[in-house]
Amino acid sequence: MKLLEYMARDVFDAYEIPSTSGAIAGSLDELKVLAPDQDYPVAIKAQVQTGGRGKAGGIQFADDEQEFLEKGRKILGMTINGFKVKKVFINPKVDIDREMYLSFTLDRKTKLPVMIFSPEGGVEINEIAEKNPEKLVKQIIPPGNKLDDFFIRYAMDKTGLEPELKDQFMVFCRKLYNAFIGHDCMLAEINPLIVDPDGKLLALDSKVDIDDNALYRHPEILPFKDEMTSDATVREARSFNFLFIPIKDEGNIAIISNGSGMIMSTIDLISKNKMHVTCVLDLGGGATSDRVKEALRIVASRRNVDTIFINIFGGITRCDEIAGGVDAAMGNLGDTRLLIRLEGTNKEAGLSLLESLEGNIRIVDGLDEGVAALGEEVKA
Amino acid sequence: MKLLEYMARDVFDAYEIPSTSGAIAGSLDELKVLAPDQDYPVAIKAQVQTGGRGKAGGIQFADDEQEFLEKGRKILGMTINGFKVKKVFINPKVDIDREMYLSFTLDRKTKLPVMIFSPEGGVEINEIAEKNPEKLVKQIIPPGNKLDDFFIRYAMDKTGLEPELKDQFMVFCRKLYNAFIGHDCMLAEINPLIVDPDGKLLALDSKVDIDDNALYRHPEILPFKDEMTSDATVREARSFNFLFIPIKDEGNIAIISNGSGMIMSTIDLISKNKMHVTCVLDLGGGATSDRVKEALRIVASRRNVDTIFINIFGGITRCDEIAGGVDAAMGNLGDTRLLIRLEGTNKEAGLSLLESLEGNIRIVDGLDEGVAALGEEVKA
Amino acid sequence: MSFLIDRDTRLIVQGITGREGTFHTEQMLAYDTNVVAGVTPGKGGSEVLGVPVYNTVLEAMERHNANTTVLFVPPKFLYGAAYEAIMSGMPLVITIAEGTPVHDMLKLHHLAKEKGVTLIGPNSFGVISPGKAKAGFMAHHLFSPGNVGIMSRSATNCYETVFLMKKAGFGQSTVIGVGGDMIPGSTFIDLLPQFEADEETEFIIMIGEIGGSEEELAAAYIKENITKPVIALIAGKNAPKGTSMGHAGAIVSPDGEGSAESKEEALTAVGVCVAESTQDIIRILKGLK
Amino acid sequence: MSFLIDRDTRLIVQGITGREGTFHTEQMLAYDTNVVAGVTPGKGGSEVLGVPVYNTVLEAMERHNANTTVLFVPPKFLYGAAYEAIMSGMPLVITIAEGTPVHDMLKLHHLAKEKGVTLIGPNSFGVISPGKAKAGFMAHHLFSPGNVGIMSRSATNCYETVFLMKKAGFGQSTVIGVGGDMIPGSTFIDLLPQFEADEETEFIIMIGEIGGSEEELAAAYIKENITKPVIALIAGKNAPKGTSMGHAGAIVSPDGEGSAESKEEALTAVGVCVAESTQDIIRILKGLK
Repeated sequence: MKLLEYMARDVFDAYEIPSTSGAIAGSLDELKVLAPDQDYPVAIKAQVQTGGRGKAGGIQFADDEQEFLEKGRKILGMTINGFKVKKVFINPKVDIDREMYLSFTLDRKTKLPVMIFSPEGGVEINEIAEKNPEKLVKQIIPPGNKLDDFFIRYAMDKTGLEPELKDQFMVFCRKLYNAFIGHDCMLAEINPLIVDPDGKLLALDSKVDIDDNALYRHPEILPFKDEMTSDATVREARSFNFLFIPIKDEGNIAIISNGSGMIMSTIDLISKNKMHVTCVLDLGGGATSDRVKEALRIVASRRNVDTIFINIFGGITRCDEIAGGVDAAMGNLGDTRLLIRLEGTNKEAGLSLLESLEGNIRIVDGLDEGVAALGEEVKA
Repeated sequence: MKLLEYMARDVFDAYEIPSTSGAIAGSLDELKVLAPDQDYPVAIKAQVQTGGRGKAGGIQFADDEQEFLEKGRKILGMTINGFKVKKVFINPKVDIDREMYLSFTLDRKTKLPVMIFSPEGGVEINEIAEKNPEKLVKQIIPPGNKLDDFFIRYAMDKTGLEPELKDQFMVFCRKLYNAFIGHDCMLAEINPLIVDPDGKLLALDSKVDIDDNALYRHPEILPFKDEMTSDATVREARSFNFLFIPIKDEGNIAIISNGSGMIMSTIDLISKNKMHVTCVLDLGGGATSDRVKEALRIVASRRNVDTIFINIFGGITRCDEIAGGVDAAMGNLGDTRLLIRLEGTNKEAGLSLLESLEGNIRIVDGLDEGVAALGEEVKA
Repeated sequence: MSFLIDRDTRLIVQGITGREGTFHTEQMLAYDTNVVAGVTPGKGGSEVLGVPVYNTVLEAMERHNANTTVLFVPPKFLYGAAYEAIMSGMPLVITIAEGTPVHDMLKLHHLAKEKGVTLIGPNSFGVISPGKAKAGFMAHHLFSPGNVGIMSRSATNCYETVFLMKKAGFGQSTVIGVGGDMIPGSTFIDLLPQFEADEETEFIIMIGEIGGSEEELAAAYIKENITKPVIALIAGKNAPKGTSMGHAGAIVSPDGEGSAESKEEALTAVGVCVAESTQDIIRILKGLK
Repeated sequence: MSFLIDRDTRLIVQGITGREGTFHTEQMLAYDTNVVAGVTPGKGGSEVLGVPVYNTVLEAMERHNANTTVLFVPPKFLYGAAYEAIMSGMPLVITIAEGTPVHDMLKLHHLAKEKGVTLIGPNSFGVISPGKAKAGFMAHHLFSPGNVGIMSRSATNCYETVFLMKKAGFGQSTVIGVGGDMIPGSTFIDLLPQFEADEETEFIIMIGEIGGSEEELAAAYIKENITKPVIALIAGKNAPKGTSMGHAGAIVSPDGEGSAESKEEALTAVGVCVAESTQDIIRILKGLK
């Protein structure tokens, strides 16, 4: 779960990572309340789960109340990379002597945390890597409860960090690592990590991505999970414990299946046959007919969907429960076309129920056969 | 360094290990000051660095002031296994429902800590092992910062500890392990670990042996090092950074050498030739003539010593410095016989100085030759 | 003799007293797996389906000479249970739970390696040696004995494959659910040497998917060390970038790392037969035979 | 080629800026050892005897492709310096200091094993391959090239032995100071396989002493795995029980564990030639030749 900057800032605060303090506003009214108390100039920053907000005009500065309200309102009306700006974060404008980059993330190849540091930051890390590779250090960190000092010393020496910044940076690094480990982060990034005119290090922007599976360990963040999910269908599916994934806007086919691997294989096979999947829903294991009914309703109501391919390879999931769910849902699916493949536990019972149903429904035996039939239906 | 019980108790207190509280007295006057304030009955316990004080009468109980002073004085006059009792530890007498045994020590074979537990304690651990092996568990603990609960659970189940004691024991165990690790212990033992009539666990006796090399990490204990060394020669040698080791009372030969292995080999060779070494002194590396002079003085003044075998294989140590030390000491050695073998750095300079000296001194070339000469001298 | 589990496996079930643990213990017993004990802290002394339960892995190992453990515990207890098994010296630890925190697996992956323990899963159906023993929750009736070794990041793709294999008359030697997580206990390269050495395995099927670089690492390893024919399937060729496809590990990073193209290219380059679909695996198998 | 250090050793010296570090670096350079860098945190950027100094082992390794480190640091800094070397991936770590806390070595011993690092010492003179390279403080003029491998818990007994060997015309392939501590980084059984495999070593001398059970473990290993003749010396046969003889590890416990008798018995039983003294080692060597 990617946190918004102001939420990431709360995490940083918990680890005493120095950063600017700020206020949050979600409406013009809230801006008006805040306006008189600001110590101008201030920065107004769009809170969106995407990069590049600076270039898109999502960060602006205000010298007085009037400018504050004007620009604040403007940013609150923006959509950046498809994400609507619902909140702005208001920070004192900080003088910057220079910008650096620091992050901890996970290296999948070694299965270890990696520290990435460059004394030249402010731009995307890829840009630094291209322009100034000698100013970039990626250091793999063995698993443990603390970041050993020598890794930090190495990173500082390697990139030629000024001696007068070393002590401060050492502390900064340890704290960010503590946040990375302590808050189950997939990414904890500070960019830019600035040096102010007094030589003080400060986190000016903070990106934190927390492992969804570990959110239970961070109850203060858990409630934001739905707020951070912009797609309403995903939210609704989640409330039933389904995983809904939008695939492509151009497609008209939806897949309902019971397992991630099977879903990917099904998309691959359909795509290979030059058709387009627009979305998929994973039932997980052991879905009951009630839940299958809800899954069908959710998928059928999704924009663009005119065909649903139900591909079930039942282990824990029982084919008769699937069929029961289809039966219960049939009345409310409009003219949505159903293509159903059942295999595994209680296949026969499921099939005989399905065969008794009337409507826009076709039963197929086997995955390859299902995709072939899908081709006929879609082209028909 | 083996701590006295009351010092071990201070270590336990630092880890919040439940035990009885007590006072210390080192003289009849101190006993008199304490007597009126005691909550009788009390236990008076001899503080000595040796086991078996109970059997020797070193633990007695007093029901009133008079008995307290009588028995206290008596114990303060005791010598137990050669250790003079200089202090007594006064504790409230505790009612005992049963006695258990718990310790952490080091297993040299696996190079890991080992937890030893028996729900039947109060006697020496060897006795438990013999009589009730099924009631004794020795569990190797991997290195780490905490003792994992499952090791404790295993020990409890294995020995059939009563369920009602389990929670308390778990906490007790963790604390003793923390003390073992945190205080660099070679041994941390509670015997008996008692259950009182209220079902409460209490450390009634505490044995703690701290790694000499780690004493610098425990500055509160360091000052007791000399007090805990009963042999005055050892203390004096230590003040010069020499290691003095008493070997046998019956011998008359002392060895001065520069290294532990060489000293052991020399003792072995002398013993094999049916002579007896009474004590040894290890100069360490790089001794100067001043220090050699002191070493000779210390060893010559030791009881029983009539012959000193100086066996030097010089690497960092220079033979001329050794010879210089002998020269300086010669006047004060009385009729002590000196046998000197020099090898290594500056051998020639050392030998030529030695050859110029007069007195009870013989120069030999080689270790075997030295021991042969020693035989001649001693028998002569 | 199969190399991970077999008739001489002496299995313990951690979490045996839970609903899932009990249900699948029954299934494993029905498959003639030698389940010697269960472990649930606090439930020591009880019995489940006639299997004795202990408070600790140490006691279960000591009393029953157990050599394998399977963990039916919720993801939030997986770390503790696997940690206990590894530190107790259990040589093979099979984990099932879906939804284990990444940082927990990060620690366990390296701990197991350091202690010389084989850790399988999580987010896996377990391990099965068809006709001999199973440790996990896989639909065992789909599997049949044979000479094909399978390791799979996906349960459903593996089911589909063994289902089609059965129809076509192929069976399996050992099937391992590597699991769909970002950091599995054992990856393809950890298991390839054992399939290569296994006398019962003549062909190796590797069911991979997008995300990470395990397939690329496997390709490099296969080139140098594997003589048996390898067939690979990479699922997720048409998944959108930057979106997890359900398996926590099945995600192509926004910069393209972990893409199906990269994996298929690496595998093809070292002579692995890359299948386009589960059905295609069967076609290739028939060709090799 | 010698198996621990040799002409292709690229050595770094941790603590090179200290008095001992500088002195012995000079000695090692004089012995033509390839000292490529030094490490002292906070002294990075300086030079000692023309050898560049860095703040971290990582940087020294990266810049100079170093493959061995020797630590001339006081015992209270040994843990930190060895920990850094091991975690930085240095394959061979040689420690010297006398007086290292036991609990520090307890952690390092296992850490090194888990990370696949060879840790030698502490309380050791280091390692020397006579005529090729030395890493440590041993009086190198006593040693001479030859076909006898030595590992020793004692520096002085080793000096005496090589001194007598030289007189008798014997030289050494590799000499390792195992060290006199209670918990060494590497014990006899950790090093025996390497002496057995080493082409330059024809005879093995093991200089042990009272305390612990390394000699007994070595005996068991020798019985199964070692084909080369082994000569052993156990010092401390007449040391009093319960008293440390100077080396922290040289202590027979009050119940008799670690006695010379037990060790000599175990070694004799597996065909090791047990010498009565350093001079006796030479006698046995002559007999074997």
